[in-house]
Amino acid sequence: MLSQVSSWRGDQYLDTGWVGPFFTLLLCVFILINIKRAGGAKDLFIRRIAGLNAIDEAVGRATEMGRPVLMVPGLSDSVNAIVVQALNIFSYVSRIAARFSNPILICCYSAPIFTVGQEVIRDVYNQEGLADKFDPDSVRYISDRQFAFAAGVSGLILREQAAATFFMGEFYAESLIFAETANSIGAIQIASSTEATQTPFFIAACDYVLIGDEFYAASAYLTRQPVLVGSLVGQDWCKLTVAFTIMIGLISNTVQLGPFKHTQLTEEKKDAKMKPLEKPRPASLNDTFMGNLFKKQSDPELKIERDMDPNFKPAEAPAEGGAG
Amino acid sequence: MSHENYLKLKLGIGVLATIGLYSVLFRENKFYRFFEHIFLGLASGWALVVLWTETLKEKWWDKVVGSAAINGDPATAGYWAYVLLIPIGLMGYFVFSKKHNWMSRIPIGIILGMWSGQQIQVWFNRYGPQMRDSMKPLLPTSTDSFFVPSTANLTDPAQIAQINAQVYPSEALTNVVYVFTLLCVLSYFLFSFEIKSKALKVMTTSGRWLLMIGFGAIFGSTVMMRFTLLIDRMYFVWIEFLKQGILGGS
Amino acid sequence: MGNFLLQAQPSLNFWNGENGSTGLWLKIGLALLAGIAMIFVLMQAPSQARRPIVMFVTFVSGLFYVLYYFWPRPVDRQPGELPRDFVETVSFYIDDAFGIVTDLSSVLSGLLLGLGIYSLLSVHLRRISRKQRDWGFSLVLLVSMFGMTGIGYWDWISRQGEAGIRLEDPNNWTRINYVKDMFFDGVLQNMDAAMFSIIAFYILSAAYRAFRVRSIEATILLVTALIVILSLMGAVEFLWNGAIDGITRNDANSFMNNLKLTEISKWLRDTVQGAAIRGIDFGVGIGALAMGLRIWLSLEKSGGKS
Amino acid sequence: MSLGEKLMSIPKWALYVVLILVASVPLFVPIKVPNQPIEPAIDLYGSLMNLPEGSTVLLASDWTKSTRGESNGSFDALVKILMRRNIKLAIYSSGDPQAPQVARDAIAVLNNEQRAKGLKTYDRWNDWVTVGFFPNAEACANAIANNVRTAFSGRTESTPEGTKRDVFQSPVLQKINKVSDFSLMVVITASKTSNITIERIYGKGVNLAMMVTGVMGPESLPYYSSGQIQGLGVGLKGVYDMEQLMETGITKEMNSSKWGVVPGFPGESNIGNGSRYYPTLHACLLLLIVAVVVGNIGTFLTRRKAK
Repeated sequence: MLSQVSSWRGDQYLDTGWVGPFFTLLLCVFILINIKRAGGAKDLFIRRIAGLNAIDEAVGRATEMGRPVLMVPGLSDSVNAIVVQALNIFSYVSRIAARFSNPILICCYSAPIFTVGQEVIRDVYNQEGLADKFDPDSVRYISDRQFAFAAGVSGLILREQAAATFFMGEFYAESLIFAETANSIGAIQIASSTEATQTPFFIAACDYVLIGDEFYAASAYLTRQPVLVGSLVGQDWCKLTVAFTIMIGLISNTVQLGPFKHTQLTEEKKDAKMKPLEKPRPASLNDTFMGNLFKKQSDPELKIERDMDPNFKPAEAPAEGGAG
Repeated sequence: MSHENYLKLKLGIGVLATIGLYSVLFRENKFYRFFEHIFLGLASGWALVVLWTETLKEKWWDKVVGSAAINGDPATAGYWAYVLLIPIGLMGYFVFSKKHNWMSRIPIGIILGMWSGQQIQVWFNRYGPQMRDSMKPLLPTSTDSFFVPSTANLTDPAQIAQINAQVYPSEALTNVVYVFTLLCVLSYFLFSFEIKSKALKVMTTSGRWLLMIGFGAIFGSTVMMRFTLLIDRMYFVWIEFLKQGILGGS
Repeated sequence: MGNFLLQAQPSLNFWNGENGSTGLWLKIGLALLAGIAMIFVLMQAPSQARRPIVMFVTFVSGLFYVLYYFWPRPVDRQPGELPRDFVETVSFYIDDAFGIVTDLSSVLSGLLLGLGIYSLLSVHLRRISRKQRDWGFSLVLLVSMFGMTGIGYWDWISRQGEAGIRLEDPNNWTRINYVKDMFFDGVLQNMDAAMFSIIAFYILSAAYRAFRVRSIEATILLVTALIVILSLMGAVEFLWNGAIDGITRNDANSFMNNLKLTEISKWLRDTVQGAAIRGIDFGVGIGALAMGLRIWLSLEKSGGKS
Repeated sequence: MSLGEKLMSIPKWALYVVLILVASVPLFVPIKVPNQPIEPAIDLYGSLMNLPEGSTVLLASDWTKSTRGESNGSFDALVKILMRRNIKLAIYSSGDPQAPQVARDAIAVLNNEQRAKGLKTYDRWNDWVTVGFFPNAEACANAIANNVRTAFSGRTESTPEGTKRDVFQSPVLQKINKVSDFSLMVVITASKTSNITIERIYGKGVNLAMMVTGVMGPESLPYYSSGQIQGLGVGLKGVYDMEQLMETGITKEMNSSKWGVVPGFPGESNIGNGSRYYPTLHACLLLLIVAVVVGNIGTFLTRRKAK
């Protein structure tokens, strides 16, 4: 047996397991290369994103009416990139609001989000030289319980009579509660949910909606920061890579299944080894080159002898090592 | 008060709370405001409870101090290093300080860093299989019939397997639509290319339309759940509270 | 270090101490002091050193998962086995550390909750002290918050140890258990359900308002939604399909079968919706990956300065 | 105001009142709705019925009262099948601290039904255990995928003797060393935990199945069609499908080439939330359709007037 498989040959790289890490690495490289490439270049093209052009208009209208701009950076349990991204967009919004000295209200779902929100928004006011105008209570923690949060925010929307509302980030069921409440008082609404399942409701109830990926493109679009624009280009490369990989798969699979005449197999790959079949069977997508490439098989017979730890006492029920 | 009466009272209060929150549908009013604030209060209070009972106690405190042996389970040693999380957490509280607010970025940095690392870890686990599954054969492997012949009246498993393995023209066509949709949608989300070529323009526009089909379908299946929950609420109010609770029916 | 990561083994060492032993408490105390000292040191950090510190922390915490993913994982590892060489030593460490590290972020997030509560207090206490509009409601909020906290902990304490099993049967409940059950199960949970179910109303009004044959997009949305909704109505589905079976006289091979509502909606879901969502997901996933990279390597300038 | 404008501007409260009526009245008149189970549900039922007897199923139960309407039905259907086929069940939750208690209560209700009928009950510790709640779904799924023993280590469950003992001492988990020792892993969820679980546990050698709420359905379907999950029940329709399948089994008419014909449990108490709510759901959906149609007629009329 392969008992002396090198320790460098990690479990996740056995059979076709290497594809995953390799592919991930490739995407990361694409993104980083483009960030590097973007460097100073500021004039890189980004296609128009309707929702974002409406931001200034929305804030402007809020100022005319002298009513606050309300923002919700999604319902993530803790801070993650989605929250950061939402707050990046909101800091752009707050920047405009600050210049018009228009009140803002950011409703946070969890304490970590609240922490980052405070930090980021205060930053914005400082950069604009309006540190004294910043009201710490304009970034609020509402509740970390989904529907208490929903009740609280819709209460705020109605009482504060928000003129413009921004819902961006992770939204779930409550998305429609917010959207319809805001709609009922005639606020301009710009929304986006990374959850495809909620987008239709925003589409139904809001004025402008960023669909899926547009959310991540937003801050690049708004700020034209080379880093962001570069990474956006990189992301496009990644999407194309995915698309091409799929296309290659399409073609190779189509060929291997045998157009107009189904290929019959005489041997199949099982436990990471080719084994002959007693009677031929029609090939399936699991047997094709791509099929195997994207699905690692593990060899149960692969065993490795190691010396035992002298002072190790096994538990009464031996636990499997987590070599998963 | 007997347990039964208690349950009735509980139901009653539940119904009251429900009505209170529903009242916002009519307009924002004091009644709603009252229940809203109770809701927020209870929620935060409960958050403070579970913070210890569900998270910190087991994931942190028990690990710091360990545990003594209780019926059968051996004692576990305490690992003091965990206590270092307190000062790290405390740094977050500097966010309000004018001078040291940068320190709040340290605990946040740790949380964010972990999240980011995980993204790299999970990407392929999530999307690899989906890419694999999207590689559908575009040409039929059999032209015996346009549609998949029904296997309902077949008994021989081998025969059924044969039919299921085949790709019939209708399936091939479906696959073509599938792939077209996928690629159109992907192309719609290309941001950094100025779409000049006619073909790409067509793709992106149809991409947007196909998205709408997808969203329509989502809307449809979501509606089911939302209404179910309302129905369940109504069941609670009418059947559980009124019929079974008050009127004592079954 | 290995001893800390491999917490499974009961043996005592530098990293741990026996439950309740003075040694352990001493170590804990010292660690706490060291931590606080660390804070003071950081407070002195020169402003140009701050960003690098944060960058470093972020990088290291992200690095773990990256290593977990890329570093060769041990093949066929059995408990109690010793690593064969350096590579495996590291991979064993990572393997053992996994369970420990994954908990850290939730503990940290938990420790920050106080900030949220602080925010609540500052908003509502001010309102109460200044007798601003709705100060009464702020009072209600604070009272119910502290009330729930107190009740919650009291109930929890009463359920520690063997008592917990007895109290799983409501007949053994004491007053406090009832009070907690009333406020949590009776009020809070029901409010959750109420707020969740309120969406049904909004869906109706939103659909009524927005689902108009205005543009091509709106129409597409409307039509697909209707088809799926119909397919969810078993009765309609049954009649529709029944009618088709009538036409085909249950001929399983008739092409008409593809016009069955079940088939149409299934086709829509599997083919178009499935593909569309997948398309979105690929984009979003890559977006998240890119964002993750930028944050991990601190390439992101937060605050969106232009 | 012309008819068209009237139709276009029905006040919200009117719609709401009608909805309340429509969602309440049919609850009092039980009707049996004809129905055809869909493929994912059939596959779910099939895989449940083909589990080896006496094996253990791992259930991620991530629902609470707020989605009771749909999830409770799914949960009941699942437990009923496992109970009748005497398959053991280990329940954990990474969705909500309350979930384990909610699950225990739900099983208690089912057991009362059983007792009332004088049938065998589904007993804690011997037939099922609750491992408890794990904050941070990602971490939890990772840990389980990595090593169930360590993931669930130190978790206790109360025994019939009224003591608390390590879950791995129980008949349910005794033989479990790694996640692939479970005959099936089911996720009943109202949230994203389904995706999180798949991302991290798929490919660890355990079959996955899901019973999700209507919302999560579309998101979960790709996983079903890509074969990452064995079976899938979506929303109330899924529940109703399961309840019907329990009554009739997988019949020849359903021509499921994967399972062929699978028996059901005719005559047993298969009625659940599905059968209770499904007729009312019809009424509500109908109302929605009517509202949309009315709105569009209004638009149409006013447009024509404008011309």
